[in-house]
Amino acid sequence: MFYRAAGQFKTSYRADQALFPVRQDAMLLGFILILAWVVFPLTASEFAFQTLLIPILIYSLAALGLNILTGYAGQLSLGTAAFMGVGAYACYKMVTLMPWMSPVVAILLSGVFSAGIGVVFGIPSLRIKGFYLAIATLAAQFFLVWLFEKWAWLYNYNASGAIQVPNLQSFGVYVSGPQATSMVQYYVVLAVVTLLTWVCINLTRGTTGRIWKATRDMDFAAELIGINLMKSKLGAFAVSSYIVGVAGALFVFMWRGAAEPNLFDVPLSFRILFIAIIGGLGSILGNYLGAILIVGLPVILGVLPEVLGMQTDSALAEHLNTMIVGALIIFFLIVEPHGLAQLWRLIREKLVIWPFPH
Amino acid sequence: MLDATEGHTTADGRKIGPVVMEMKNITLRFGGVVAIENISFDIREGEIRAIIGPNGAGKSSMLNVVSGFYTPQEGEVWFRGQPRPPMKPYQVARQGIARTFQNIALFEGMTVLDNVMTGRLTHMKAGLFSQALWKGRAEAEETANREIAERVIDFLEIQAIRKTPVSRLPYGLKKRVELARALAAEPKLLLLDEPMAGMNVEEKEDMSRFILDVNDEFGTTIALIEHDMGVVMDLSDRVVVMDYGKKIGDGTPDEVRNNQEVIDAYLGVQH
Amino acid sequence: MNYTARLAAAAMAATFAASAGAQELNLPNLSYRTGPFASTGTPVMNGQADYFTMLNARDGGIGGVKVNAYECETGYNTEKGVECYEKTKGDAIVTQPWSTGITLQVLPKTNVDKIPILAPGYGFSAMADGEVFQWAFNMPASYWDGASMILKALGGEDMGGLKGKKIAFLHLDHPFGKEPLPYLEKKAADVGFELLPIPVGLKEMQNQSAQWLQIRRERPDFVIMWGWGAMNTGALTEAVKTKYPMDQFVGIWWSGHSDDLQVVGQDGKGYRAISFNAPVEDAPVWADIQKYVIEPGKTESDEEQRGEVFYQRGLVMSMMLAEGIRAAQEEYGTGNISPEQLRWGLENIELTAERLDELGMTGMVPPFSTSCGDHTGHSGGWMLQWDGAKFVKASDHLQENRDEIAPLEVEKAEEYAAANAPWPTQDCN
Amino acid sequence: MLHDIFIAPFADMIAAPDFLMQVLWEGLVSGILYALIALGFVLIYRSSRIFNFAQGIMVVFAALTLVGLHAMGVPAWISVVLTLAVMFGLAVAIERVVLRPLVGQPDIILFMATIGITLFLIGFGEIIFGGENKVMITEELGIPTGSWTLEPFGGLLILEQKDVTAVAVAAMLVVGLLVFLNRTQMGRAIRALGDDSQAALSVGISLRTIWVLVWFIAGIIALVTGIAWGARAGVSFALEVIAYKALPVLMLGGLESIAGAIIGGLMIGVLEKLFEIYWGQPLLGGNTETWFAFVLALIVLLFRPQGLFGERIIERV
Repeated sequence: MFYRAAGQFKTSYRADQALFPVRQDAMLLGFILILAWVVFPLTASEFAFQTLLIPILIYSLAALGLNILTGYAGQLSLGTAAFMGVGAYACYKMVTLMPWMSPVVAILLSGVFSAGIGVVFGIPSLRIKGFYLAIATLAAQFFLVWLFEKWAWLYNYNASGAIQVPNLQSFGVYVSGPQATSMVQYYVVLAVVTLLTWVCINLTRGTTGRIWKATRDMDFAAELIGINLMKSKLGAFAVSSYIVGVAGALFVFMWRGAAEPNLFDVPLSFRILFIAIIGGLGSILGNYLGAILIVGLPVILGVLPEVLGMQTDSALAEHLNTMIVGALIIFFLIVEPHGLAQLWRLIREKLVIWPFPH
Repeated sequence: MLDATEGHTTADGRKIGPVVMEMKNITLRFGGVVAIENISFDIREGEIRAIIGPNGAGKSSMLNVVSGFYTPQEGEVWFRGQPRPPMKPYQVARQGIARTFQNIALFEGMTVLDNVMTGRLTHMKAGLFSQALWKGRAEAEETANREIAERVIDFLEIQAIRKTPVSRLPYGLKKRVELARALAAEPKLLLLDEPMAGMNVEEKEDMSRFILDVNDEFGTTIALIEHDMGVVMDLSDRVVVMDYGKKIGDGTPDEVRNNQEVIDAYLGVQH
Repeated sequence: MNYTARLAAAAMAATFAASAGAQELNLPNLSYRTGPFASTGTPVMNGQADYFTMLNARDGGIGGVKVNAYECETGYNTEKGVECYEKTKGDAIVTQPWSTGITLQVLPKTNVDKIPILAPGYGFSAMADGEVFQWAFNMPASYWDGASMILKALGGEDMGGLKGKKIAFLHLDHPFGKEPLPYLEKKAADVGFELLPIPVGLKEMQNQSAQWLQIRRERPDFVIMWGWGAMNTGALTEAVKTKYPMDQFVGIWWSGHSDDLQVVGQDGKGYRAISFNAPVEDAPVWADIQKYVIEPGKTESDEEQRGEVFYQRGLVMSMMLAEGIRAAQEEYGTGNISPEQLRWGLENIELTAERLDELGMTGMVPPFSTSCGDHTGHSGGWMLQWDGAKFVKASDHLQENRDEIAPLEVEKAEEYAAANAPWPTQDCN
Repeated sequence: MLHDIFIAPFADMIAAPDFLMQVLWEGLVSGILYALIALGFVLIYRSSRIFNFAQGIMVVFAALTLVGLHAMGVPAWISVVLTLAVMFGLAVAIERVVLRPLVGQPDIILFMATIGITLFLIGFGEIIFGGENKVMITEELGIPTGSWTLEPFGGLLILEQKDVTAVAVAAMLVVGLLVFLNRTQMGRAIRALGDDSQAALSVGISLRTIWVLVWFIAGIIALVTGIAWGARAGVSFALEVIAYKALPVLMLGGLESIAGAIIGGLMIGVLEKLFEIYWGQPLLGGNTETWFAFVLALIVLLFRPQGLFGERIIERV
């Protein structure tokens, strides 16, 4: 009833190509945007900002970047965290070498560096495929983390080997560092995420998106219909790594405040891969759903016993949490291997014909 | 070179032009196995040219050489009067050569419409920035090419399934969608690798009609591989016959039908 | 009432309970009883918890106010640590981050949130400078203190015995392991020994054969280890295998865990570790723990741990916090102190020999005191030695070379403050 | 610079041949363990197309079970038998709960499922066994713990007896496995499955039986690996990361080649140790073992996409 698409006719191809051919989708998105831009920031507690809102957005963005590469262009990568690291270190070097630079500009530029490194490590994709490529991306993962550790210039020869985000202002407001408030940081993250999501939607629904999907679905056929596989794959690596790099810069500058090299190690890569897969490969929406589940669930599981007034041992809760996340991953893969986005698509299909299913 | 520049008109009134593609002494080997041995033939503009032969004769390999998917060890491919330098398959496609595949090679994760739109890729030039913003050239191109794609969809009568994911389609329709994708490219030369493999009689008739219509209405040059002799003889203007990587016959369907070597090959007579 | 409603009611109750919990001293501990470092973390955390349980049972808390010492599990994971910090900071009067990585991350936040960090024996050595690091405390001794004590134990009072020697510094390739490097490098130049830093990657902790091949090739006169968790066992087994003389192998206090040494047993005899606490099996405090905590079954620890270095270290850590609370309560005349007041308390700990005696902890930690400008206290420590079955005190009280560490602390603290400007500081004079 | 890269390392090797032999030996021992883990991967991949990321945690789990049972007072060898029973139970459970419902899903989904298994086993294991480091019951199992000291070229070469035992046991395991795969009907079915599942089914053994069996064999391999590695450095969850080392072995040796896994494992074990000692430590600040194997495999694949032992693939359209 709410999702009736009947009566909404398109009179031009242009209208049919609009972002939301069904009016209700646009309304739903508007509602979510109001929630994200107005309601959440006004009502969220510090705890909610720091453990739910900001990390969910950043993880979604990282997963979006990975999804471009893996979900759209079909190149499995296990090195996401390392490219996040490249973004974070690039951002750190930029703001410390050029303190006049606005941190927001630095964050957006930092993706350029990760894109460059991404293309270099994407070159093997021209020759190897599938799991072999996935393992090859681990070479980037391990090598880059090692480099973050050994190349003291990257962390300004800091004795601890870690980077510490300085207090930086943009338009007279502290945007990064401990002086920045969570609300400001949230808005910066939200703005960047909104912008990049919109860009990704445009890219994936147009020519580039079709080139990537063709490469993913059947690479030789793609080449035989005129797609330059090298450009397609390396382009996907570049765009993906750009987004991942920006996510990495946000991760450290807008959220964590400090970073050690091993922060960008394999577990983070896997975490982002989980989000992308549980959310749904080849879907933009899925990244958000996946991040809400993977980031939000442990927080809720952690708070739940307390809310229920149960006295639990925090270590036991943590072990149970690990077990539950593991079991949930298997559960979701069995129930809906195409992820939460597909689940939503099915629900939506039902809603469109509700209450008159044939 | 015999009538390389002139053309003629067929009995049913179609115009056959000069030679567009010529294979000269092609030899292709995989390791020690010779897939194609010293084969030459030509394709004229506007004609339907068939390549036939028993299994393992090297027909698909020949098509792959034309597409640039395989690079022959010896011989040259001449296209539009010039020898073609070694090219990547996508460069060949951009010269206006489109094809379909023996085992359907559609993009299963995309809708029919998107699959057909991929056929238009060689005609789309918008930059990444314009695409990212969905403004200017990107948006205009999208609409213009959509119209062309829709015309192909109309022509092949697959309007009803345009937003269906390809993976949900039955075999026969998939073959048709694949043809649509190739046609959307508006190719100068269309290569069809067993377009009727695995089809029942009605589907074969439909497909034959489409092939003839394509040739007729757009004047597209077509080279096709087919197993079914009957279909080939009805459709094509000229036929190349291959066996064990060698050319054993070339000519009009009638000439080929009466060629003793061809008959032997098909009946399995020992030489 | 259906289930959802009940759940909501419970949630409400929990929220109120949290805000009404003002009658308790909330002392969260960002613990880790999981992950690769759990082996070394667990006994310390048992000790920490048991001490407060004992105070609650014996004295009804501190200054009449009940202590609510609870744990938030981090698994040594920085991300989880920050989550725990954010979750607990609302009503906490202190934060105990428990990993150098989490400390680094939480350190600047405490300036804004105005909550003292207590990082006993870990974190930044420069946190000793109370003028710069108003909110951070790392008593009773810092890593640089530890390094200094080790060098003195090896090279004599003036470290002269180290001249011309070669010292391998086997460390976790992590902020924790790199901490003492500035000091060691400085001393190498001053004294004239060769320093050979050998990093052990987090992933290589259990497979250190390459590092020990390097040690075999370089033949250092001493090996100093900054290890933690599974790295200690890895190093000790390799040392035994390489037949490296155990009496030339010395670790920091986190590398002196009995369980780690069990793996090599008798072969590890002679191995030493510096420590700011020493095991005293029959300390009077143990009787109280036994009576109020272990017998009623309010603990995860057991009788076996009584003489164990790490468990006792946990007791000492909680005792220091309790002393800070006590000092603040007396100063401000209230039982229910705020984080700011606790900060003052931690700056004014007076742990004299008499006080230790009252606490029943004589010999477990050297006497020390903190001040506005000195957030470490610099208690000094003892060498402990593995006798094949347990650690025993093997030296007199050692004291670091204050005069060479202090300027380094000031220098690094200023560097940190400059890099994190605007950084609020206090004036202690 | 060039001298440091191309001349000095080799000069070092020649100057101290006993040390070089020690380095090679250490590399060989690590290599054997990499090979064992890679072997577990290969078996499972061949029979079910699953890239089993859980092989690493299975090593930890098996070792923990063994040590845990012994700590409960069970005699050592009975603990081994019981651990094998547990690994068999695990294989059955994985087949029932995870694999059967996921049959026919894309590779990446199955791969993710094994990561799910990994997380589950980590949480489960920590609840049951606790996170602290444990001592492998080396002596109780009758594994000698001393060492032999040889003096080649007047130098010193230390061979740990437990390492020698590990090498010997690993070799026996590999031989036994090869005999099983080549000489028994069940084994042939497993091998056939790698090439053609129809052919395997026609032998008359159900796919499910084969899967349980293969995961069980992987469990046995995990136990052997766990004992061997645990004897060197104790048993804890930190062991899990050695599974990563098997991945470049698979790249070099190929996902389906048993011989590839063994030769690749030994090669990587030896080369990464040589590189670390003679180039990594003097020139790059050490710890190159974290990435060397991956970068090596990557470079090899760039020139031979099919790996060292794979056959050249001709693409067909």
